[in-house]
This record gives sequence, structure tokens and C-alpha cells, in this order.
Amino acid sequence: MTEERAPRLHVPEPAIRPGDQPDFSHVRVPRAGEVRRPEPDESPEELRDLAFTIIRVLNRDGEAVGPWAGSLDDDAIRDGLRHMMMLRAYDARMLKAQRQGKSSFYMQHLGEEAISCAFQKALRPGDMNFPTYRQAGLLIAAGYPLTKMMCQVYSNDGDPVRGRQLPVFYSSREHGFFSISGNLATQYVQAVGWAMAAAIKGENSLAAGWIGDGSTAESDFHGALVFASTYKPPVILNIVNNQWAISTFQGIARGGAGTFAARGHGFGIPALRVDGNDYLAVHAAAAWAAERARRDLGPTMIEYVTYRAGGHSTSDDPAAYRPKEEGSAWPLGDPILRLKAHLIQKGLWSEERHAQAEAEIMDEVVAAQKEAEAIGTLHSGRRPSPRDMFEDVFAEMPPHLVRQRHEVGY
Amino acid sequence: MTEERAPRLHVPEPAIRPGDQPDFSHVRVPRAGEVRRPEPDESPEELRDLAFTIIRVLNRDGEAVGPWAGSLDDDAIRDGLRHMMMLRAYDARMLKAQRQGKSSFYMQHLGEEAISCAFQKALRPGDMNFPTYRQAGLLIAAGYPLTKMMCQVYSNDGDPVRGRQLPVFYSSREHGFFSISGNLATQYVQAVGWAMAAAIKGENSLAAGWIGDGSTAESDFHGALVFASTYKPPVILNIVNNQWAISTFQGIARGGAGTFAARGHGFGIPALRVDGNDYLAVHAAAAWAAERARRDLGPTMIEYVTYRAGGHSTSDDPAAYRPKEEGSAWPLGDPILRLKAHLIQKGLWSEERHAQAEAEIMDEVVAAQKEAEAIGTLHSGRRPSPRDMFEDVFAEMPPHLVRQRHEVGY
Amino acid sequence: MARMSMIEAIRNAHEVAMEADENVVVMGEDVGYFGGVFRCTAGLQKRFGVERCFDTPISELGIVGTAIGMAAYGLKPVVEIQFADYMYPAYDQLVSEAARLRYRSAGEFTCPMVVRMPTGGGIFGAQTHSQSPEALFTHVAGLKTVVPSTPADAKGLLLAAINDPDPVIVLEPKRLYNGPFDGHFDRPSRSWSKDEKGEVEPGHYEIPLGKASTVRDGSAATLVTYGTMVHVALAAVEESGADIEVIDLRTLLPLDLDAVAASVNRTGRCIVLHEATLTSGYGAELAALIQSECFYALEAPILRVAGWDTPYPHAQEWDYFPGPERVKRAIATVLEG
Amino acid sequence: MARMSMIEAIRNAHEVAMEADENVVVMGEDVGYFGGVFRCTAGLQKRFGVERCFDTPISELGIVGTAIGMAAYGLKPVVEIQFADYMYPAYDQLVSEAARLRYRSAGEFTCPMVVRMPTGGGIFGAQTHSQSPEALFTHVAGLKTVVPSTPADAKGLLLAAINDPDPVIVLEPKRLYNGPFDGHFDRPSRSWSKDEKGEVEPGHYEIPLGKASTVRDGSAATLVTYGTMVHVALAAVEESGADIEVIDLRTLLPLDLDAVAASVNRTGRCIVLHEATLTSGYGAELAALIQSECFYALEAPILRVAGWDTPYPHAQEWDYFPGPERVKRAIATVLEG
Ligand SMILES: Cc1ncc(C[n+]2csc(CCOP(=O)(O)OP(=O)(O)O)c2C)c(N)n1
Ligand SMILES: Cc1ncc(C[n+]2csc(CCOP(=O)(O)OP(=O)(O)O)c2C)c(N)n1
Ligand SMILES: [Mg+2]
Ligand SMILES: [Mg+2]
Repeated sequence: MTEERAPRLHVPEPAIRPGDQPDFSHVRVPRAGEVRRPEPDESPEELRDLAFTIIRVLNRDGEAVGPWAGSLDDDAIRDGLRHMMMLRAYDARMLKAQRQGKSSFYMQHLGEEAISCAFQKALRPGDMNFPTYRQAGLLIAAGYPLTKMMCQVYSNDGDPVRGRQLPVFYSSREHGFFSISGNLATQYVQAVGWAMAAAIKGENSLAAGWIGDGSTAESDFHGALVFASTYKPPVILNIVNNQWAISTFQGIARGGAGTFAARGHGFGIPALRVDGNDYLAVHAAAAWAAERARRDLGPTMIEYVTYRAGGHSTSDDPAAYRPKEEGSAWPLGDPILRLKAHLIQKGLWSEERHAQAEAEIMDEVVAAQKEAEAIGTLHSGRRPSPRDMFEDVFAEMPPHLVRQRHEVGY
Repeated sequence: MTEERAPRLHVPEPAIRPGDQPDFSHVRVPRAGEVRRPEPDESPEELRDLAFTIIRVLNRDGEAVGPWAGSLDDDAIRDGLRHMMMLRAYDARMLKAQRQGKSSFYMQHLGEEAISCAFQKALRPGDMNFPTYRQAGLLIAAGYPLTKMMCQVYSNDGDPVRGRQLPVFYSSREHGFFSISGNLATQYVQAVGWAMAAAIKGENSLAAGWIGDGSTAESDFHGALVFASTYKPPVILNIVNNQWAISTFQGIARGGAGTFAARGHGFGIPALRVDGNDYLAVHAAAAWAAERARRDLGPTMIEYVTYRAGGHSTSDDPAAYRPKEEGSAWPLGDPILRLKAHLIQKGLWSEERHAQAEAEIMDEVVAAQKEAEAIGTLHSGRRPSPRDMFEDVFAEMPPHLVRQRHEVGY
Repeated sequence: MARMSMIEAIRNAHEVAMEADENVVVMGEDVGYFGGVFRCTAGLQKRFGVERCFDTPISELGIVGTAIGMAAYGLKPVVEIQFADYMYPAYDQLVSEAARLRYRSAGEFTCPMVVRMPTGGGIFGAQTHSQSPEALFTHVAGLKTVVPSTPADAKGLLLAAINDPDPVIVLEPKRLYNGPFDGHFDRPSRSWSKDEKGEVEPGHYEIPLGKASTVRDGSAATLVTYGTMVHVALAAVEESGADIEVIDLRTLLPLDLDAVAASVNRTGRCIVLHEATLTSGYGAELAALIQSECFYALEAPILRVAGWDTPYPHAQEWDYFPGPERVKRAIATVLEG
Repeated sequence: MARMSMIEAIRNAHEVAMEADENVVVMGEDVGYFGGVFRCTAGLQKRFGVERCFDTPISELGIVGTAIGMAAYGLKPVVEIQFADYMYPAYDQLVSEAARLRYRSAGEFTCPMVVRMPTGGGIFGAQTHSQSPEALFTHVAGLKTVVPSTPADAKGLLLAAINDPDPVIVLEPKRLYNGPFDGHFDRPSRSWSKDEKGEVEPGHYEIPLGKASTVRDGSAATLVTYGTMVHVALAAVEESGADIEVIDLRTLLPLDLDAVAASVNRTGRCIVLHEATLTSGYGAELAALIQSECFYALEAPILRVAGWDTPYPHAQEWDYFPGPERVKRAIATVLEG
């Protein structure tokens, strides 16, 4: 035996901390169009390479290239840009509203808009997302009313969930958006259960589970993979790797693994790794996975490589743990600018139309906000009643809750 | 898109059920000596193949062949045979004692003796196993007194854990055997914690986690892999794949994965798959993994391919869910017979010496049993006091427990 | 009417429910081909197909987590946790998810799910096959908790639970699976087939959730209990010769407080009996409610008889179990007090 | 003596303990470089090195599970669960493992571990940043549970917990982190630096586990509480003008029953106050014990004031929170009764 050595605790450290120069040279970014697109029914073992690369469609010149290009027509791409712009405008207004004390809390999507906006476009009515707090684009792309979203954020009397949940914890069955939970990762295995139910009924409804890089460490992630691997129901297991989990860089959750996508391999689940800032790549990968689901080929895992450009939430200031400049050094660029460049390159868009669209969208958002604020905000206007606090604990209110409600005077 | 198809629930089924002809032709068994032995510091990515094969040393003729042979000298091999025979004799007596009502419960190792007996021989004093209920060979190979083991099984006054635990839930810090829990899998992540502690202190104590094929589905398995992958402490993560989890065949836990060992790959943890009925292969693999630990090369996963030849426990009759003949059709043979053949082939052993050893060992076991029974069995003789029931809940007994103890009259 | 063991009654409830509604699906560890380690689901896979009754990986989190997804979809999963002691890995999914889904989505997503688990001791199962975790469920807003004490109740409560629109925890006292048990562990076991309480109606019927049953009338004191302890209570009361009313709660939450309070207000004395650990057990809630509802009627302190504040031991099982002797001592005390 | 916030006091306790004993190690989500989302561990990594204070993956099971292994090895892990609401994934490891390791191995393996978790509401954190799960710990034999109400107690209890040979759960009322809070949410926040209760002794000292503190003397009734509610109780008592004794339990298990019983036996009336959900909350245990210990002294039913039996809501936070108005009504009722 070679020399022994006392063990030591290997604590992964990010390459840079505040004060250091941002450096993403360790992120290997393949050229757009370079990665092959296998048939959706190719065997998982043959697809291993796709978990260790990054599927990209949009190149530096704004062209859509390679085998993953072409999953959307021009109108759809224009819609996509609009959705992302809408999400960004919405975020900006809601962040500001939170600072003005109109809500208790907010979480934005800055830099990650492509993922939820494009993914939704691969789904059909009846499909169900099990999202985290950072996929509001699923709602926007599905046409959910902005005003309702805002009412939820304001916890006012128009809030569909009656003020019971933290801001951004939306719910809309109709729009394929499962009620959000504050306990990370729990939804991931529930998504598998939904898909199992569809399989038991033989009905074509796919489920999409969502999870962050950090949250893959949770037990529910394992439960989801085990059950998905065993029963092979129509589920897409999405991992949004935005490099950070509050102050903790993705290396702590990833450990010695090559990528998060590779976690699928231990379970025989095909896994793709995709440029999360490339609207077209996200859509193409989602469509590929959805096709697998709809052809009863079983689960698919997708890792979206992206960057959380903003703070974790309004309670967080990332300057304490990462250099401010890190975001701009991020090599995958801004998803809105990239899709915009593509549309311009195709002759379908221009700087002027973009500026005009930005203004229109902001008007729309502001109008919705006025409407929502006319109902109320967290501390003023019409709010859900204390009576609502006692409803929906059970379908029928049991005697002890009736008694407690009476004690409050309702 | 090709034809869509309504999803259905894919429920894995074992190849055979009671009434069917046993058939293990799907188990691909490589020839002994065929699998390469890489250096322990080879990169995990280069070792992928070792999770999809079966490392074997003993061939059909009882020869030890190939690069994994030679990890033990003749005396050690003879000891190994003795330990396995002892474990089998011990099991037989304790099973019988349970049927005689001397204990409430028992769990045997039939067919799996090589794994725990050989593994222990790769460890050193100060190393710690975190076993399941099916690794008593770790104690026997470490020289733990049989009488004490029996006192535990009988829950008598000589039981080191004072009658508090189910039979076979031994504990011996001195012998590197962590207290067994009834909750499956919990020990797996604790083993990683022990190894992290050793790493934090820079001390050479490795930890070995143990888990069954079925239990890999539990959350603690994931927690263990995540933490082991992140901090790379000196831990060996053993999976005993004995094909069954009570009545559930391993396909339910394994799902679409190639092997259990492959679960390590998603975490960048090197994984070996080993013939669990081959004492020499088990030892060689354990020694390889232990060397990794002692050279601060981090965690190793080992899957032992074996077959649970007996019932799950004394509460179980496997005839209800698998053909009786399945055990004899199992292609990896009996670990005791295989090691015996090896020793005979080497001229170190003979049928006569074997028969004599069998008799001696049985005498030893029976003598120990007499000693234990002289103290008591579950329902007769000297038993732990009800007072013991109140001790050790806390280091110091708080007032409410003193009061309760007084109420019982102690 | 036929006599059935509690196991047969539970199996029969499954059959009735699965026959009536194809959305009822059953899953859990070993529940499929084999029919469960206690045989409560035997024959279901054969009769209803592998998609309606199947084995799961050993992940209680996965069982409950996927069941929540299924329930939200529109199925009615009835899942088995092999022993109540093994529900902890699923506790987050039960507490944070199943219990709150209706609330947090304002009724848009619901969780009509039943989680069955064999509960309690008396079978030398030691600390991980003996626990009674009911208080860990009654503290959680959004969960209903049920504990039957006879085969007929087991069937009727299970059918009510399956038809309930919300998640229901069904704790099955495993010591009662094969026959009644009065705590006299040194006497021969009895079988439900020899007991008139083994009578079970065929077909569909429900025991409404939230309704207690007075299993013995009396005027000197009220003994409130549930599950296995109902039988222990009846035996102890009989042996004590005292005139004690015994209430079998059947449902712990929602609690039939009216029935309990009416009785204690009449008798003026009360014993609360359960097998779970005393401190913060469900008996604490009962005592707290009863002292509040019946303060002016109470002539003696409410006495709790329960498992000790230790893990459930193995060899000392019968020192731990709150058997008839302890109950009789309590009866004497409460009548004196 | 210096004034410290509760956060600073907790941080200081870590420093004192880590300085004194190199076996004390700290881990949890975001506790390392960043120093914790509430900053309770800020500076520790820099001062004691990355091997003594480090970030973990987001797996509460993993945090507690590995801490158990470390504690068995001989270290003294002090781990943070980011919010008490997120302890459920670790509940099996806490209940089945940490709590029972000494017992099941007859003292051969022990678990000297501290699990800290920010607890309680009042910060608009809604259902998953507001819970008070103490009753889920007090029901578990083998766990000690502690809830401080001042910076000085937070430090002294944490140091006692770290030096305790068994697992201790430390529930830190996050609404008290930066200043006392009397439940008048519409008044300006106060800071510990402006409050004499912010005084914290330097260096090592311990508040013994299991000892309550009488924070206000009185003779008309006893109000038993802990954590944030101590301040609400004091404010409500002051405003009510009644002569009420207020007991801050500080440790819930082991409970200082003598102190509580002595007081109630003297005053004859009792209110139990906590923020957690009423049903099966720790107040149930307190009421059950007090009615038993003080039956003949009690002149009115023990009144429980607690969170409602609903998930912790967001917009209706102040309707849920058992604030001074509800406590004053309870005082009036209990004095009348
Ligand atoms: C069970 C649980 N543990 C901890 C938390 C606290 N928490 C909220 S968000 C978060 C980080 C999540 O990171 P990631 O999964 O990468 O998602 P991201 O925020 O980057 O989208 C943590 C630790 C929680 N909400 N639930
Ligand atoms: C958390 C938990 N769930 C369920 C059980 C019940 N149980 C005991 S052993 C067992 C099967 C374990 O199978 P495996 O892991 O393959 O180990 P083996 O018995 O084959 O050695 C089950 C389900 C348990 N003890 N703990
Ligand atoms: Mg992230
Ligand atoms: Mg097995």
C-alpha cells in the first residue's frame, strides 16, 4: 500500500469570493449547435454524453443552429420574447412594491426568464407543473392574469389563496401550476405521483417537477428518482442550476459529481444538460422530453445551466458572499438579449420594436398593478378576512375550528 | 412526432414466482479473474465499468485467480472459513432457539456469510461499522464473544443492551459495531458523519456504512451519498444486494438502473460490484476501498451480489412469494463451500478436517448457548430489571422519569 | 353478518372501496403480490390488477409523496406504512404537504388520501415496531386521525376515511389484528372468531369520523380511551367491579368532545388511558380539554395512564405496557380522590 | 456586561464554546462563509477554520444524520436548521436515532448534539417560516427542549446545551432576535440595545436546563409561558393591571414542574400561553400536569391561549398570533372563573 495520509474534510469552495476577480473559465461552454440530438427513444445508456455537455441553439450571432433548432415558429418565438420581457417587467415592479412595503416579500427571476417561459410552451392543457418559487414564467406563458398574480403578492382580497401563503406562492390548477410549498423539494416527488396517476388511468397528462441545484440534496429528490425509475411514468424532472442556493454555491450540493444531470444516470433516467439562458434550447429540450412522456417512454431529467443574477429574495443581499461583477461575467449571457438578437437577425424584430414592446409591456404591468392595488396591498385596502384563516383546513369545518372562529368573532 | 401512446404504470416483476421454474439466466456472471483491478487512486470516471460487472476471485475449480486474488495469507483464509462456519452454526442454533420460544425473533445470514466475515478483515481497530441486522459476521470475525451475542438475542440479564432492543440488534463500540437501529437506512448517513468527524480531527478511523438493496430507496441513502460526495471523508458505502427485501424483489428498488453500484456514479463516487459469495473477492474489494480511505482518497461504494437463501426473519415464510428452489439455482453458489473448495484445492484443508471443524464449532456454539441460557432466555431465568427501562434515556435521570420509576416500584 | 378478524375486515373494506370506485388505488411496501406483512391487502393485486395494488420501493417519503400527487390528480390512494414507527421519513410530506394542500391552494388542490399504519405494542416488537404516534398527527392542522378497536369499526372507519375528501391517518392497533387483547398477556390469546365483536356487516357502511362510542355505561367515573386500550379498560373495569363508563373515541381528530364532556360532567371523575408515551401524548390534550369543559363537575384530578417516557423496550414490554393492573390502581385512585 | 442582541448572544455562545473545546463543530445551510441567514454564526468560519464551521448541502436529514455520527465519534456538533419549519426531513433522525442512541446501546454510543432552529412567527413568514414545533419534541423520550426569551438566556441555555451529554433542541424565537416583542405589532420595533434585558455577561456561564424563571411575581393567577410569549405575557399583564405571576419555563423538557406547581398552588388560577397550534400543543401537557398537581388549589379552569388550529397564515398573521388582547381577555376570564 502506498503512503497513508490522515483524512481531512474536503469543503468545496467557490472559485471566487467578494474581492476576487470573477472567473468562469471552468465552465466549459460548447459551441451552439454542436451537441447531437438523439431520437427520444434512444436507450438511456447511449445518452450519457448529453448530461456532461450543454445543449445550445442560439450562437453569438443570434442564429439558431444545429439539430436542436427549429422547434418553434416565428410567432411563437416572438411570443416567447414577450413573455420573458413581461416576467422581467413584472419582477421589477413587484420588487419595487416590496421595497415600498406593499408586500412582505418577493423573489425574482432575473437571468432565468427563459427557462420557465420556454418550458411552458412544450406543455399542453392538462399537463401539470410542480414548480418552485422561481418559475412564475410558467404562469405568464400560460396566460394567467397578471392582476391575479399581483393580488397574491399583495395578499389582498383578490388573492386566490386568501392571503394564506407567502408572496409568489401562486396556485392555478387551470394553468397547470401546482400550489407552491415553502418546504423545498417536496413537490418533486409529488410530480412523479401525478404522473403515476396519469399512467394508472392511462390518460395523457404529463407532470413536470422543478427543483433548484441546492435542493437536489433533499430527500424528496431521491424519492422522486427512485419512483420515476421504477414505474416510468410520464414525468419531466427539471433541475434549475442557477449556481447558487442562497449563499451556498452549487459545488456544495454537487460535490464530486460531474453535473447535476448525471444524477439521473444512477437511475437509468435519460438526462439532458441545457443552456438555460437560451430560450430555443430550453424549448427544444422540453419538447424532446415531453415527446418521451407522450410516447410512454418514461421520465426525463433536464438540467438548465443558468445564473441567478439577482439576490435570492428580498431578504438577501448577495454582495456578502459573491462579487457583484460575477453576474456580468457569466458566460451564457442574458436570455432576453439573446432571443431579441435572434429575432433581429431573422429580420422579425428591431431595436425600435423592442423599445416599443418594452414600453407597452410596462404599461400593461402598471395597469395590472393599479388594478391590484385598487383592491389592496398587504397593509392597506381590502384584505382577506380572518374568517378565511379558518376555512379550507378541512373540506368541512369541524366543531373545534368553528369554536375558534367564533372566538375571533366571525 | 411519432405516434403517441397513453402512459401506463410499469410495475417491475420478478422473472419467476412460486410455481415457475427458477431462472437466473438474466444474471450475467463474468468468469473469475476476468475483471481488472485499477489503482485505488484512479479517477472515478475511469472506473465506471466496475459498477456493471462482478468482481470474482474464486473460480469453479476453487482456484483464486486474477488481479484481485492474493489479499490474504493461508492462515487468514482458514480463519475466514471458520468465521463463516461459526456464523452459520450460530444462526442455526438461534433460529431453533427462537422456534423454542427462547427469544421473540431472529434474523439469519444464510448464503450471505462471506460478506460481513470477510469485510471485517479489511478493517483495523478504531474503524467503525454502521451495520444492518444482517452483518453479525462483523462481530464474529472481530472476536466478539458468542455468549454475549446470545444474551442479546435472549434479552436476558447478560444482554449488554439491557433487554431494550429486538434480538440481533447488537452494539459493541470496542468491536467497531455501531448500535443497530430498526429504522432502515438511518445508519448509512451516520457512517458518513463518523467519517467526517475522523476527517475533521485528522484521525485514521474509517467508517463503513451498510445497507440492503431494498433500503437504498430510503432518503438516508441519498443523504449519505450527498454528504460523502461533498466532503470526501474516509467512508465505505456497502450495499448488500441479496435480491430480496422481504417479499419485494430488487427490481422494485433498482428500477431502470443498471445496478445499485451505479448509483454512486451520479455522485462521482467510485463503485465496485463484487461477488458477495466469494470470500476472497469481498476481502479484496474491501481492502481496496479501505486503502482509498486511508490514503484520503474519499468514499467508495461497493455492491455485493448475493442471495438471501433463508426467510427475511423468523416472521417470514418466503414460499409465499418465491419458488423454494430459487436458492439452489442461484448461480454464485454457497460461500462456505466455495472457500472450503479453495482451501482443499490449495492442500490446506480436507473433507475430514472440515467435518471435524464443523463439529468443534458446533460444540463451541452449544457451549456458549448453555452459558447464555444459564443466565436466562426471554421468558425465563434472570432478565433485565424494569429499572433498566428507565435508565439511559438521558445521562442523568430527570425528575419525571424518577417519578415514573418509583411508580413501577423501583 | 360474518365474523372476521380485524385484518379480514380491513381487507374487506379495501375490496368494497376498490369495487365501488376505480380511483381507489393501494400501494406500500410488500402490499402487492404478497399482500402485506400483516396480510391486510392479500388478494387485492390479483383481483384488481397490478396497477391498482402494487409494491413500492422502501421509501415512506416516496409512498406518501407520490400519493399526494395522485390524490391531487384525482385518485384516492390508500397507502400502507408497514409500521407506524416508520412513518417518520414521510412526516414532512404528511405535515407540510398533505395536511396543508387544500388550505394553501384555497381548495384548488386537495388530498383525499388514506395512510394506514399498524400501531402499538404488545407483540415484543421493541422500540421500532411498537410506537403509537397519534399525538404527532393530532397536533397537525389538516389531518384527521382514526384508531379502531374492533373489526367492525376498522372496516367502517376505513371506508369513511377513504370517502373523506381530506387526508386521514388510520392507526391500526396491530395487537388487535387477530383477536381482542385485554392486557393479560399471560393468558391464552383469543381470536375474533370467538368474540361477538368480531361480527362485521358485509358491503359498504361507514362509521362516521368524529363520533365516539360509549362501550360501557357507568356513573362513578369516565374512562376515555381508544384502540387496544379499550379492551384493557373494559377488562380492568370489570375486574375492579367499579361502575365506570368507558368511551372509545374511535376518532381522535376531530374529537367527539361533546360525548366526552357529557359523560365526565355526569360522573365527575375521569381517567385517560393510552399506550403512547405520557408526556405530550394525546392524553394531555384530552385532560386539558376535559378540565376546561368539566371543571365544575370534577371531583378529582383527571388521571392519565400511559406508556412511560422511555422508548418502548423489548424485554420489559409488560412493564411498559399500561395493563389492567395499572388501570385498576388508577380506578382506585380516581374514585378515592 | 455588554448589551447584545439575541443573535449576538448566540454567536458569542458559539465562540465561547468553540474556543474552549475544539470538538465543538458548527454546520448547517449557509452558516459558513455567509454566517447564517440570521447571522448567528457570522465570523465563526473565519475565526475557527472551515473544518469547524462549514456550509452543508440542503438536506436537514443529512445535517442531523451526519451530526449523529460525529457526536457518536466524540465531537460536539452544534447544527442549525435554517427554520424550525424545515426540521421535518430530519425528524426520523432526531426521533428514532439521536433520541434513542444512548438508550438502545446502553450508553455505549451517545449523542451530545445541539440542534438550533429559529422558531415562531411574527415576521410575516407564513406557514413555512413561522412554526413552533416544540410539542413534537417534548413527546419524544430522549430529547431535551429549550426555548430562550432573552439574549442572556439564549447564551446561557445554548452553552448548557452544548455541554449537555445528550441531544438538545434549541428553539430560538426569531421574533426576539433583534429586540423584545410584546405582540403590539403596530408599535415601533425595539432593539435589545435599548433594553436592560439585553445585558449579557461575557465568557462562559450556563443557565441550567430544567430550571424555570419567575419573571414577574403575582398572587392572583399564574401565567406559564416561554419564548416570545414571555414578552407578550408581561405586556398583557401590565396592561390588565392584574396581579399575575409570570413564569418563563426556559426549558420545556425536563420541565421545572415544581416551580409551576408551587406558583399555581399559591395563586389558584392559571393561564398557559404559547404560539403553537392549540391542539396537542405543549400547553396541553402543561394543563394536564397542572390540573393533576394543583387540583385542590385551582379555583377556575386552566385556560390555554395558543395559535389557532390552522396552518400559520400570512395576511392574517396578527389574527393568528396570540397577542396581548387575547391574553388580556384570558386574564379577565380566569380571574372571573
Ligand atoms: C426544507 C427546506 N430547507 C431549507 C429551506 C430554506 N431555503 C429556502 S430557498 C433555499 C435555497 C434553495 O436553493 P436552490 O434549490 O438552488 O434554488 P434557488 O433559490 O437557487 O432557485 C433554502 C436553503 C427551505 N425553504 N426548505
Ligand atoms: C424505515 C423502515 N421502513 C420499513 C421497514 C420494514 N422492513 C424491515 S426489513 C425490510 C426489508 C429490507 O430489505 P433490504 O434492504 O433489501 O435488506 P435485507 O433484509 O434484504 O437484508 C423492511 C421493508 C423498516 N424496518 N424501516
Ligand atoms: Mg439555485
Ligand atoms: Mg435485500
